[in-house]
Amino acid sequence: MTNRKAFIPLCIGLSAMCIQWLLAWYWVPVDDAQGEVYRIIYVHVPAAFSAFLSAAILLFTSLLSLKSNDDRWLLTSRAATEIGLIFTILTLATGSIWGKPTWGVWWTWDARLTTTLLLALLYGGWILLFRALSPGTGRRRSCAILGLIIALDVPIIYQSVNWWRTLHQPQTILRRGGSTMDSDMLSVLLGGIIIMAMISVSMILVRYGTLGLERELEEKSLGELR
Amino acid sequence: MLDVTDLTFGFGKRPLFKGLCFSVTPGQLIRVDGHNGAGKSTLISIICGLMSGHTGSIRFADDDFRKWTSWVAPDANGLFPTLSAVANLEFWLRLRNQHTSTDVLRDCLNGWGISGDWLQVGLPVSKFSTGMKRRLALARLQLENSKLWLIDEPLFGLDERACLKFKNHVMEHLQAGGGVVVVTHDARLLDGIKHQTVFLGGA
Amino acid sequence: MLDVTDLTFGFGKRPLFKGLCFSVTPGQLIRVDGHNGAGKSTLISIICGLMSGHTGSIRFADDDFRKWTSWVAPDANGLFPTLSAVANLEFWLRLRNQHTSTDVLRDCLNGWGISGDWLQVGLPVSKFSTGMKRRLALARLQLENSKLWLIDEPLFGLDERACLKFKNHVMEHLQAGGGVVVVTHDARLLDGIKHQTVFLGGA
Amino acid sequence: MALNHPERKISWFDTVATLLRQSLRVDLSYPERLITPLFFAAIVLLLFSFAIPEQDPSIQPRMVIAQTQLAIFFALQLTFSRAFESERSDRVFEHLRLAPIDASAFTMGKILHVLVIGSLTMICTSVLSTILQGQDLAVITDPIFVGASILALVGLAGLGVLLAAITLRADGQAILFPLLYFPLSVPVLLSSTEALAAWMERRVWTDSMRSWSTILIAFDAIYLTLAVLLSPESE
Amino acid sequence: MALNHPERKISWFDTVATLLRQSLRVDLSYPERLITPLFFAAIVLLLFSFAIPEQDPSIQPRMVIAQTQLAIFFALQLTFSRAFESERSDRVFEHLRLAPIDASAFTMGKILHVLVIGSLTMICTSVLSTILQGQDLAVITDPIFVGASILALVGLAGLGVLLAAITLRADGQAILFPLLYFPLSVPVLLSSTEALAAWMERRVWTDSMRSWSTILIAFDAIYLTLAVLLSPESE
Ligand code: HEM
Ligand SMILES: Nc1ncnc2c1ncn2[C@@H]1O[C@H](COP(=O)(O)OP(=O)(O)OP(=O)(O)O)[C@@H](O)[C@H]1O
Ligand SMILES: Nc1ncnc2c1ncn2[C@@H]1O[C@H](COP(=O)(O)OP(=O)(O)OP(=O)(O)O)[C@@H](O)[C@H]1O
Ligand SMILES: [Mg+2]
Ligand SMILES: [Mg+2]
Repeated sequence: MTNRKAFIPLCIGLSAMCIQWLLAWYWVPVDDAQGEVYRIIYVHVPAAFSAFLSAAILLFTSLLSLKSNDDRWLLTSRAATEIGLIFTILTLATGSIWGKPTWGVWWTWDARLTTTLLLALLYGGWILLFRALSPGTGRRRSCAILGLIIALDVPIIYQSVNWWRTLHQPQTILRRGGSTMDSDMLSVLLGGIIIMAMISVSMILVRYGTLGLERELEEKSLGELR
Repeated sequence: MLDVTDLTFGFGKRPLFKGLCFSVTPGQLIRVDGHNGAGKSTLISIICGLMSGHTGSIRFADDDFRKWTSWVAPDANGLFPTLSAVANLEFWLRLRNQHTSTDVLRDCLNGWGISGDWLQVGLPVSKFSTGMKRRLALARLQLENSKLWLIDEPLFGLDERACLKFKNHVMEHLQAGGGVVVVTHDARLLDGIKHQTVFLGGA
Repeated sequence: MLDVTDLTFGFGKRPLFKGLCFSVTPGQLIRVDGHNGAGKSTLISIICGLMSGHTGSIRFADDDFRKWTSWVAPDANGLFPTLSAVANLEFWLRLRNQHTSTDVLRDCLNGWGISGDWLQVGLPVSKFSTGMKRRLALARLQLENSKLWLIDEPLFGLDERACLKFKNHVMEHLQAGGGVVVVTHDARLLDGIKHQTVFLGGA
Repeated sequence: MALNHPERKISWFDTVATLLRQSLRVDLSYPERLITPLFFAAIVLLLFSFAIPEQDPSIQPRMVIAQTQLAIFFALQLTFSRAFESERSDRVFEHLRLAPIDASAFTMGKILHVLVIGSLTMICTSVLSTILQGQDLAVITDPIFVGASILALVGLAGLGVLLAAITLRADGQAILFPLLYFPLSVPVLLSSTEALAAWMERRVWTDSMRSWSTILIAFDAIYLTLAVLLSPESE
Repeated sequence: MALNHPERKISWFDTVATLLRQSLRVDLSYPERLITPLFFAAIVLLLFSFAIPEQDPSIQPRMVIAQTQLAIFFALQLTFSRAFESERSDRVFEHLRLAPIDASAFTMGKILHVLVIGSLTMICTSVLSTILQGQDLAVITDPIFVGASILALVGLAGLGVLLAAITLRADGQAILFPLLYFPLSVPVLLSSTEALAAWMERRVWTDSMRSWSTILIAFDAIYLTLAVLLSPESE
């Protein structure tokens, strides 16, 4: 069950990311309002989108594992959740680092920050639930239901910023009537998003492979004892 | 009533049982035997559908097996601890569309030695002794009167008299064409009852 | 070792037992018998001091009876469910100032059929089968090696082999001058062991 | 012996009714269970009054609502996390799964049960809270307040039952339940609070109220539907 | 066979150490148990941020302290209510009562256990709370804050163990516990909050601070002594 193939896009993704970071650091212009610190956006926003992407994958795999009879999709869900948690934490961390100079605080109860924190808590909760249940249909079903709910929570993250008073940047990339960003910045950012998405998907695949391996190893060691 | 074919299950890779085949026909008693930890309780849970992850097939004679199957396990009397014996029985019987009158219930409980105090004071089941709880669970089994019994260590905690009484019930049940799958380490129950044994633990 | 004189106890007004007298001397086994709900487990709890409200006296030979008494009851294996078998045994032995080496523990557990998976993978006790848990509790009883055993339905869930093994341990214990108070409905245990019976339930 | 099993199954509604009756019977056999959430709410309020400093009079009414809502929420959490307590003992839940009843009926019975005891908790806590904070009872009889509270309760109940069922056989259910329950209840709480806040400010039916109530109702629907559709069936 | 029982009893300190080690071992065998109170605290803070309206800047620092304290309190409650979980399963507690150990050693072991996991919870919660409220970490390294927190923790731990031991064998311990715990914890919470508030206002050692801290220490002493004295001995 080794997933060697998934390492190829992962390596490509990682090298592309290096190039993107070089571009982000040396090529794109400085922001007028914020200065150099704004460059963290090239990590922050791609990480945020990857975190969402995991949720989308979670939605998909949850629906499939509700239907299926084996743990394959469940393990994919688990991989997606773990990678999603990593990227959510990365978003939170980069956001906080950015928040300190711009807003003067590490944290504030802004809608999008809050919902991102919630996403992290929910990913964590999903993993805890997975670990607390014993294998079988029950676990498959319970985890799938929770995965569905979590995935439903994500659109709110995206929308709530429009509804709720906020400190956070309004949506600038995806909005009706075109983007408000400088085109160089935008292209590097969009590139970063795509690259990060690729990385996260290949990470999920790799992780899926190791989860399968882990299970096999566990079973082998049990088998040898007899 | 029940056909089990080629059933295999294990935690991890090591199988607890492998390619198990047996079937229960009306009037037949199957004893599941094996040492402690052989997987007997697990087998019963899998048959009931309380656990999954097996390969092989489990087929019941009729569509919704739950309508005509009863289950008892050593740590699963299925009693609401704060309610009285009668309240417990009434609830489970009503769920099976059985409207047994309170008098019948009392008679049955009397037969099981649950009378006097326990009924009149409405003592909550949590204050029953180990054996009384098990007696109550068996009274429920008797009243539910299902075709197929899946019973895991039914004799746990029962005294001599209750054991005999239950044995009689099993025999009546078999005579009336019922089926039984029983796990027990206690040979007393099966003395003089024709049965087939499914042995686990060799796998 | 233990003198019980004129012991009376009841929930509410109806006494479960009245004026009970018996004593345990070295090498003696006392069987407490009676129908379900007669008060056998209650009697054991009262002797241990886990319950109070009795009249009459319970005298132990020596000051702190807990140093040389062990107790087991059907719903009380005293196991920490998330820990492994060895971790459980180690804890209880250390509390009694017994520094048993892990090898000895493993040997003892092997003797009880708890080996392979259960030990090495460190399977938490909560995943043991009913009988394995009870075996572990009895392994502890054996290792604690106390003078007096107060055991309530020790055979619950054990298979034939484990029953025999335990019976041997009881005989060895008696031969070495230990005392036993046992509650059991299972005559297998006492076959061929000289014992006295205290009968409850006539009151 | 009824070997040709005459209809051994009762109708969906009968099942729901039987289960609801049994749950309430268990509650009544152990009334502490109903009283504790209230007690808990009282102490949460007390703590607030100690810990939170004097407020500007202008935000006082909002503060009252906020504290009431928090107290209700904590009390409800206590109520819900216990919703499956009797089913967990002695493996009653497994027996229920092996009884010839529909899983959705079971869930519905449980939701209704939770709604009944939840409303009790909610009403008592609100009254308690307004009294303890020296407010007029009129605050909590405002129809919009009542409406928002009921909608919130329905969403929370659906979620509570869903999660209680999911975590039923998890190790450490007591821990997992609040862990999942709190974050997932945020949309419900947020929308009901915001809808209410919008109302308190202007006392007219504004756009923002409309959108928050839509979200609230949407979440009610989502949680209820998921709870009923994905009831824990036989594996 | 050791019928003439060589010393089958270990010293008081060994007993305490053994019990503490075992409790921590159980915690580690299920580490989620240690993490959840933190999650819980984060969510309590989040709820506060939703429910409680914008504050006047002048009372902002007091509000931060208040919310931190409440979050700690809820998290601790969760920690404590689980402290006796392992003893309740499989009647381990009865086995402990029948082991040749002193009841006071048992209580002390449990208090230490609760203090260890309680301090962990408290430290993490405070850090989390200050960060989440956008405050400087200096707030919580103030020696007076630390002192008041430790004193409060000791009082709460003593009380928690006392009550848990008392209610351990009652049916429905989960419910009885908060029923008694919350009211009885009020003096400790109140005095620590007030002492701290007095400090925050003036930053000098005032009379009111002195009297509140005296009360705090008195309650600590009472609860600790009671816990050790009223240890659940054989009946
Ligand atoms: C811990 C703090 C923060 C968190 C959790 C956070 C979270 C997020 C998330 C989830 C997104 C993606 C959602 C979306 O694009 O609508 C995002 C985008 C963004 N964030 Fe943050 N953020 C934080 C702090 C900041 C700070 C301090 C700034 C700058 C002042 C910032 C600027 C942006 C920008 C410019 C975007 C792209 C928005 C767009 O184009 O849609 N964020 N953030
Ligand atoms: N708290 C209580 N209040 C009233 N009656 C009680 C209480 N606890 C137990 N009883 C009753 O006391 C009697 C004795 O119970 P006990 O558990 O000692 O029986 P036992 O002899 O061990 O029975 P078994 O063989 O079933 O184990 C039972 O009839 C029980 O219903
Ligand atoms: N979740 C689990 N993970 C790994 N092993 C498990 C798990 N649950 C049970 N087991 C193991 O499966 C085996 C079968 O358990 P089961 O309860 O079916 O035994 P049993 O035959 O009923 O024994 P007994 O006679 O003691 O009741 C045991 O060895 C047990 O340790
Ligand atoms: Mg078994
Ligand atoms: Mg008994």
